[in-house]
Amino acid sequence: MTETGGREVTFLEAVREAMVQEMRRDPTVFLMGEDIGIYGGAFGVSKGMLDEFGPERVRETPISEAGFTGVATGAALMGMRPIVEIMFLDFITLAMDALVNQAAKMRFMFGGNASIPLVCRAPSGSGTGAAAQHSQSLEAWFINAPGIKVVAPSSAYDAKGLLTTAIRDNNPVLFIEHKLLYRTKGAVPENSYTIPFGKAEVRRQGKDITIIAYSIMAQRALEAATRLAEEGIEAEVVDPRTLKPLDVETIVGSVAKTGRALIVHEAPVTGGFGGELTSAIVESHAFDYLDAPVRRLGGRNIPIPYNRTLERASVPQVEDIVETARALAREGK
Amino acid sequence: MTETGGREVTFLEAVREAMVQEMRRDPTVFLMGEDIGIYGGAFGVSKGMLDEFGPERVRETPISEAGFTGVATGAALMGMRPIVEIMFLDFITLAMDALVNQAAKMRFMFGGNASIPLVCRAPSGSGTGAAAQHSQSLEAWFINAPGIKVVAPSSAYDAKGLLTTAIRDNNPVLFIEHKLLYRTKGAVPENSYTIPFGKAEVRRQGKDITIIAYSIMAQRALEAATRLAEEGIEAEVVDPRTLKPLDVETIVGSVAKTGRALIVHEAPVTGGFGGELTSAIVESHAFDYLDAPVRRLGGRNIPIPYNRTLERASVPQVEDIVETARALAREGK
Amino acid sequence: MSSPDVQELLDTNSAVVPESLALTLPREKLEWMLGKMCETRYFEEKAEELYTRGLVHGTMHLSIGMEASPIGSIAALEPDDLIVNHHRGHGHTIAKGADITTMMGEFLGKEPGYCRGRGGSMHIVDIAHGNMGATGVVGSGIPIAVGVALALQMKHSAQVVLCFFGDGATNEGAFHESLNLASIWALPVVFICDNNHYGMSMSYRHSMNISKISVRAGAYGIPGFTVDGNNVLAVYQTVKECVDWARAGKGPSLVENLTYRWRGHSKSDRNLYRTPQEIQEWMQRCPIKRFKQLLRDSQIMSEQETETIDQRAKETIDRAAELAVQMPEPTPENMEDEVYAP
Amino acid sequence: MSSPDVQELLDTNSAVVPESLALTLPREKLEWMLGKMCETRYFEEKAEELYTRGLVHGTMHLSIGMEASPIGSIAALEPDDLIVNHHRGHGHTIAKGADITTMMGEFLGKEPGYCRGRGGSMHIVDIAHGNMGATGVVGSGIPIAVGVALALQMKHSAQVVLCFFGDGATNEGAFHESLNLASIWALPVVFICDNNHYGMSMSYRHSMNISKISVRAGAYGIPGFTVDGNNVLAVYQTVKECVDWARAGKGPSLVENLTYRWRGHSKSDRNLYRTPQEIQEWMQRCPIKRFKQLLRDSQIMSEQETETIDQRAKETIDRAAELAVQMPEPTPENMEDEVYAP
Ligand SMILES: Cc1ncc(C[n+]2csc(CCOP(=O)(O)OP(=O)(O)O)c2C)c(N)n1
Ligand SMILES: Cc1ncc(C[n+]2csc(CCOP(=O)(O)OP(=O)(O)O)c2C)c(N)n1
Ligand SMILES: [Mg+2]
Ligand SMILES: [Mg+2]
Repeated sequence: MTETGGREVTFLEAVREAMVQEMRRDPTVFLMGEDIGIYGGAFGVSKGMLDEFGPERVRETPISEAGFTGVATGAALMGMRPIVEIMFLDFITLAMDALVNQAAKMRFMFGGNASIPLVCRAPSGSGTGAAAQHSQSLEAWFINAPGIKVVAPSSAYDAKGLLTTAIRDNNPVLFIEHKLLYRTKGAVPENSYTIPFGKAEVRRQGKDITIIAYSIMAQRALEAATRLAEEGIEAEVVDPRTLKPLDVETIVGSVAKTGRALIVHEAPVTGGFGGELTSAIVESHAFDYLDAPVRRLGGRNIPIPYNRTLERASVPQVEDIVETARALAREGK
Repeated sequence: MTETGGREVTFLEAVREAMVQEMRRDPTVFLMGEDIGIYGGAFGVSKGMLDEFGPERVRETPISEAGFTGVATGAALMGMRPIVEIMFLDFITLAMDALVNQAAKMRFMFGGNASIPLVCRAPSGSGTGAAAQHSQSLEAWFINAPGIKVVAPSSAYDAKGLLTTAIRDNNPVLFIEHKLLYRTKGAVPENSYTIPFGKAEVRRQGKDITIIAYSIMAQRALEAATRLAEEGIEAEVVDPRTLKPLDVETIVGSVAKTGRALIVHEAPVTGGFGGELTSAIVESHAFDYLDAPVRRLGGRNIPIPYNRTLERASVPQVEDIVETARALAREGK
Repeated sequence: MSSPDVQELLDTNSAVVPESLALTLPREKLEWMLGKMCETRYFEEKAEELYTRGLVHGTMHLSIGMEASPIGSIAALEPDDLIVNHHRGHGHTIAKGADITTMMGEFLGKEPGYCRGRGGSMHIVDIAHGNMGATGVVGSGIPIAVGVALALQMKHSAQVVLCFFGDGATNEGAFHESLNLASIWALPVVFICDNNHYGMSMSYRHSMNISKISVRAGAYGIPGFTVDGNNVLAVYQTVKECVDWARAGKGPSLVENLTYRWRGHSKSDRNLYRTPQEIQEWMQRCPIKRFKQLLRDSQIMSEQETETIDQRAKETIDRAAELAVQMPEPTPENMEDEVYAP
Repeated sequence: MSSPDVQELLDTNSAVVPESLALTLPREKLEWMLGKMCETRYFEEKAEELYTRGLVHGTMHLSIGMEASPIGSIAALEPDDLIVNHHRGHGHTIAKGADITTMMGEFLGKEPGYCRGRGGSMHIVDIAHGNMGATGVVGSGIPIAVGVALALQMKHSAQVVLCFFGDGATNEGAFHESLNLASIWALPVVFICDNNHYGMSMSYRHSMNISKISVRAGAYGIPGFTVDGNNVLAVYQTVKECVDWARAGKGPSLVENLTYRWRGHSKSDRNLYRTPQEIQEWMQRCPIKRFKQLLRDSQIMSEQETETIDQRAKETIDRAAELAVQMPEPTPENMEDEVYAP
């Protein structure tokens, strides 16, 4: 981990910093999306960028997600490095053809005669009272779509380093930013740095159980681990950081050590990324060390409701992680 | 199983028969899609239906997948029962908002004040030399989208019964038809019948290993089981038929009996439905009976290539299933 | 029916519609229009207040200053006609007959609200009154409205559906595909663009290279109109013509109501993309004030009469808010059972 | 630049362009046009033959009868200009300079083919000659072409991109969103609709409620033209004007080339949606025959000269097919390594 000199910034600022530094460094990098200019984007991520880079490179678009994601694909095909902001991950439903059928497939389908260095940034998740169509966690779709990488950072530090890597990557990358992380702070070096894809981070060491969690759930898992420690349960928290490529080795290594695995994500549990993680564990040598079944704690299988209480009850909270982990840690003992 | 009186029809005819019989029975049922009229649809599924039902109920659309899927949603909201044909499942990328953000969520989001009886039929899969954008198996996306059911029949008999059920269901249903199944024949009663959702079919009994496979892979698994039997390995083949709702009980019961589970699907293995099936098994009591890890055999993590040899090598074939099952059956013995 | 040559309606700041139209309409209709506009205004001011008091979890989209567009449009409907609404849809919901307390309850996420607190401000549905619901995905309501119209046509119904959306929504593919489908099938739908000049922050003058959105009708061979959307009678008259056209089986049409939102797009808006002058100018064109003035000028109502309607609207809203605040919250058990219809 | 009032170009079956245009063009250009049209025709006849012989796995979309549209359009480009192609794109690929053997190899799924056998007929790419590839998803190439144009503009390039698609594609949302984006940014792209009168089986007269697709340009404030797409010089002239317009920084435009495909949509087509007479009538308007006739009538070439070009094209194709059939097949090892760029 790079020296930060005690400097703390928010996740949101870290995302912006990665974009700004890459845009200074490489004239082919530019940002495209709705209301990213003077408005600064729906969440303020690009605030101030218009002033520095002008409307050519902080390019506001009409409300046309399919169109501008396709445009970004075409620009990337020409060697530009567009970053596309989809205002809410939910609206990526409008750009699935552009991302999955075009951007992700072009290299292979064209026999290697193309590369598409495209980053698609999108705020995900619930917790802001925006209801069913503005609160989804759709990462699982892209795991099953070869040709696109998927990144879901949980800290400001990772956000900056992984986004820098994403922008320099020569392939389409979906970069998922949980809305509730935007205001969280963390130590972040001012200088530019990269974090390699496919390297999980063990956020906390433990011997009793492995909790695998990404994006905001990595933070909640850490809080849960602190509480569990008070009860004498030492949880190891592994944050894969990039879901594709996935650092199977670190995950499996941890599970082989603890013998127990709890997977946590916000997306509905059924059909979520948890199944892939379960398979990765079960198909590995860690299977022989399992003292209890691999467990998933995911969002409930419902659209996200508007009411605050219902919304909170729809996705894993710290107390849910504590409870599930506790039960799993005791299972079979 | 209903008496068929020896009558055999193709999968394609079975699909058509279900539509025709439901349209005769219920005037609110109608079919909508591209070139479904005089052309009979890209694969000929609706051949002849225009003559019987006229252009109102066999409603041809311009090339506007997002638009007409949204239109179907609105019509369903009004109590109609539209069947939408997406010419290739790959183009459902254009209708993800309509299906996932609108149709699937309306009932919940509107507090129960709506129901959307909509069937979306789509031909899936590779094997026709149509390359990366006309050969996908995208079912996994919809598993993680609460509010929409997913059906993937493997036989003519199931196709007719499940489609009839789908049309009468009061919710959005994605009905996946593998292109290579269209010409396969099977015993199918002439009269209308339904097959309940959420009931797997044990296609072959066996004691050594459970192979879970759906759509075309259920057929290939059966062929593989025949070959395995020649080697003395008795494979039980379970076809879930509906992926959501999923008959966990039958699957888990079989695995608890055989102690070994092989999951086969055509979609790329990473992020496919196999992970969900693995989790369902591992989270159940069958975990305690597992003599070997749960294995997945899926498509390779690549877009489908054009060349015939490459295409064939991209997704599980009978010999791949035989090989993987054989190895798994021996593992840990 | 052909598009009138409307020249910069807004600069004239006057009704293109002869004031005499007011004289031909039943008094109750005019009272209804004024009442619903006032209710909408007060509803939204109350919504803001509740938001500021921390009683609302989530975002909201206010249409203060835009009331003439939804209310003038819906005034042109018969009671059993339908609407499909969008995210900035309080006025539409009210005009279509919503019970204000139930609506306020939904806004507050309460169990007795229109969506049992599951939907919130962006998704209010009121099937009993012909409000077929709203989507928060810009443009996505348009095909749904076309589907509603298709069902009406297939059922040989005489009903018509109004489909509401903003200027920004007309840049979505859904707009294009939907208008095309409605046109080739001659469906009974009127497309109404509440053109408030901006998407979230992008002026429609930058988001498209045409000065009137109504010209887009030409791409589908349907009539298109641009109307002074702050003149409730002008809106009423044009939409009425289009509704009649649709009811007669002649197919869809597109009406662009030029208007303006006084407030920010939503609560996160710092209004940096427009000038205080511009907002001021538009506040001068307040659709409610203008309508009251017209009613007085044409001596249909006295000031006291308009103010009585206004006051009654305020009381309706105040009472609704009081009741709604006390409504019970929903509880999270068994939500899985609500996802699928039996 | 403004849309000419083209009246049912096709009924006249004559060039709107003065034949004298032919006289002003360099002879090599005319030879090139005729040669490329003949190569396209023979390529597709050969493709059909190979298909019938069972050498092709998969589908194919033939443009026999439509050759003037791609070739006339691409004739208007400078060599380093670009194209984005669609599923019915053999003529475009050939006109943009593809090596026919490599192209035939791809059609046959061979390792030395343009996509190493991974893409096939629908996805031929030839970056070296400025063919940026093709998509098989109808309409999806349009935003990609706009992105290519955006890159050109941002790089201050003088290049222009032609974006090809069919009549059916103009009903997709992608068409709408893309033309709007290209227009507001004044990008150097010319949108060219190969209007062959049908999608797969749906006549464009049923898939939209307008008689000319070029009127859709009006929704984006850009020029639109309808051209006799079986007259290679008419196509050339109009597209040239549009290319110049784009190169001058004036932005996009839309050209609709009215033409017709003689063959079915693809191999599964039984041609039930159109009459044999209609097909016959269009075969009378063969763009190659017409161009040969014009060249002879205006005494630019003798019959022997046009037939020499024709014969040379045939030989090129025959030779290419012979070589391509013998090319090695790809092997399936390590395909995973091809998915991501290093
Ligand atoms: C598909 C989609 N893209 C972006 C958004 C975010 N968003 C919500 S409202 C809005 C502006 C919509 O503009 P307009 O259609 O003019 O309606 P208005 O808000 O002005 O009433 C945007 C960009 C969204 N909800 N859906
Ligand atoms: C999005 C999408 N929908 C449907 C199809 C199937 N399809 C392939 S070509 C075609 C017709 C396209 O018509 P048009 O755009 O006029 O081009 P043409 O084939 O006539 O050249 C259709 C429906 C497709 N490939 N992509
Ligand atoms: Mg607006
Ligand atoms: Mg066509």
